[in-house]
Amino acid sequence: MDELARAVEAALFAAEEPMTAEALAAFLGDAPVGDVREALRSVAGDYEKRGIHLVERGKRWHFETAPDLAHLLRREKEQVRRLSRAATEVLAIIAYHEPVSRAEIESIRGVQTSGGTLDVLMEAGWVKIAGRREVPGRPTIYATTPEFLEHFGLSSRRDLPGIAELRATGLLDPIDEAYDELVGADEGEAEATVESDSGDHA
Amino acid sequence: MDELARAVEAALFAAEEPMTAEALAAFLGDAPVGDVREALRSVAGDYEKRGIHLVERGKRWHFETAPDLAHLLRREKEQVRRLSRAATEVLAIIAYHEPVSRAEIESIRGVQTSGGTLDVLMEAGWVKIAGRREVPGRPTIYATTPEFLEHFGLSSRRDLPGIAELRATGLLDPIDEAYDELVGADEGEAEATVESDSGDHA
Amino acid sequence: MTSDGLLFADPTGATPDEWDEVASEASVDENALYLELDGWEGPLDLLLDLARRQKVDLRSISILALVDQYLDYIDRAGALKLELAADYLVMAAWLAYLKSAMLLPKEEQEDPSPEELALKLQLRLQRLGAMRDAAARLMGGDRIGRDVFLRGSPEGLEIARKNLWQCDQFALIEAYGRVKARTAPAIHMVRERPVMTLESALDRVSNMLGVTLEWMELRDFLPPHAEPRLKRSALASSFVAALELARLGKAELQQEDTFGPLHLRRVPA
Repeated sequence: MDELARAVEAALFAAEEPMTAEALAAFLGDAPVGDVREALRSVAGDYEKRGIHLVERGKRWHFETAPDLAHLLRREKEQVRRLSRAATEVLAIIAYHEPVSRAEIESIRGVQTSGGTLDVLMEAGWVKIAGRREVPGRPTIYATTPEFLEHFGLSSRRDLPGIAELRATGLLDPIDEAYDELVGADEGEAEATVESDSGDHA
Repeated sequence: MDELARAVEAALFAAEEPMTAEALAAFLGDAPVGDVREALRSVAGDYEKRGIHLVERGKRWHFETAPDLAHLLRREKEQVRRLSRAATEVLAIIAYHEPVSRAEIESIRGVQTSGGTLDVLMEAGWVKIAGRREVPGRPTIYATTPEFLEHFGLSSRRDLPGIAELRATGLLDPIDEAYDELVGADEGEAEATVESDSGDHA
Repeated sequence: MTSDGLLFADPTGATPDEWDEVASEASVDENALYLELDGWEGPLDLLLDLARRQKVDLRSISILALVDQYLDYIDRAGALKLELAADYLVMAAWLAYLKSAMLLPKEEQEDPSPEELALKLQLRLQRLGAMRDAAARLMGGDRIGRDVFLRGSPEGLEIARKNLWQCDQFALIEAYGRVKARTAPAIHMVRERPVMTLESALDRVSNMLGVTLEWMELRDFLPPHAEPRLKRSALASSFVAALELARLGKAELQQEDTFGPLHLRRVPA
């Protein structure tokens, strides 16, 4: 086992927060980032079958216990916050649509979202304000954080369950766009789904 | 890697305190203590050459980073910093007048000296506390160190130029020149400017 | 549409997953229905669940049948004298309108057409359904603190900063020179200079004011051929003298604009 790999392993093991390859390289006396990345991958490989895994979440690396051992460790350490159903949905909408405004979240859910729900998600550190949308009213927009990826065991947003299919089937597009496409693209099919015919679609 | 070893590894990793083999056995659903001990030894063997070690201290087991990597986990970064103007003045006063108390330094400088300035000089290793003056209040007195002479390339304090030499080298000139200029040059305007702070001319 | 969540569940504490049983035709225990303010939210939610109970793809769902079910549900709930949130009724009214529009002959339809509204409703239900599935899958992942655990007590990484102070001999000696120069005794000299005292200004101004009742500019009171430095002093003293006379009620002051000429005249006794 080479020295850089040992150093990377020890540093991540002792670290209180997940670290990027860049932060590790800087910490380890400006080691080349490429070498650090290689060391990370090699160490992660060593741990693949062990009780501890080295994982990458949103470009940051950390050690965690193997998921299949959850039943052994869970008893004493159930510390995960129970999210209300509303908070769960809002979180999913932000993750799959980010950056997204509160009005957009509400339009998908069909109900007003209480400010408390967003507060809970921000307090948990999973959602952050990502600026304002440059449209009239300049609404605040929200996005997920690296901690969100960490907590839910996702390497990146591409790992969100089913996001590729949702995108491919247009289910992440705004309704008006989807509607125009549906009506413009294939009138026949659109009619079939709504039971009666109309030529009035503008 | 057998399941008990994986479980032992994960449990110790997630534990907040070192655990005995007995405690581990109980935690892992009453596994035979002998098996747990064996698993501990086998896991410890796996880590022998890695950046993390599994060690037993007083019958309790825990993970720690490899001792030879300790220097990596508590790194010292040296930062080159220039001494501030105030600190340089205080240092010069100590060098010329040592041993000297803070009150004396202030009376020579004509301004108050913050405690931080003396701390900086002591951190740099150039100034040390040289006892107390046997006067009422017993103030702390300060003196320079051998490192001071070394850093400034002086073989002894006698190498410091005296007042006469300072004047000869022009280091005391500015105020005299400024004064002559003010008095001689412009009788009409002199009254307006002669009172301004002459310290700025140095 | 509504700011408060609504939960229709049975009093034994049914979870949202048991909703089907509560609302489905077969197993409704009507007396068990009640409202609770958490978990379940607006009408879109309810519509989505009704749609799902048809066990068909949302894309081929019959909006008409869905509307019927919703209205039926609200009817029954109304019969139970439930205090339904206004939004449920707003949605019910809207759906009733949509239903009637869909049943009308085409030529009497308005814009936007009921088909358009129905299709958009369907698209919304699909999107909400997709997000609800995604949320469930997200929550089912390996979550830290539930499925995977971080190190119990990490030592932490520490970077101790150490300052390496720099200074050179010249800077040191120069600093001492600076201190010495700064604290060397300074000699202040005040030379004699021509001044007009306040007393003389007061005499002069009040005497000159006595001659006329006209407004006079302050500058007219100054000695005409004085050297510049005496003039400055005289101006200052005369100004103060003018203020003093005004205070005593012997003169009036007037200034048209800021920094403009200052005028004064005598106040007749």
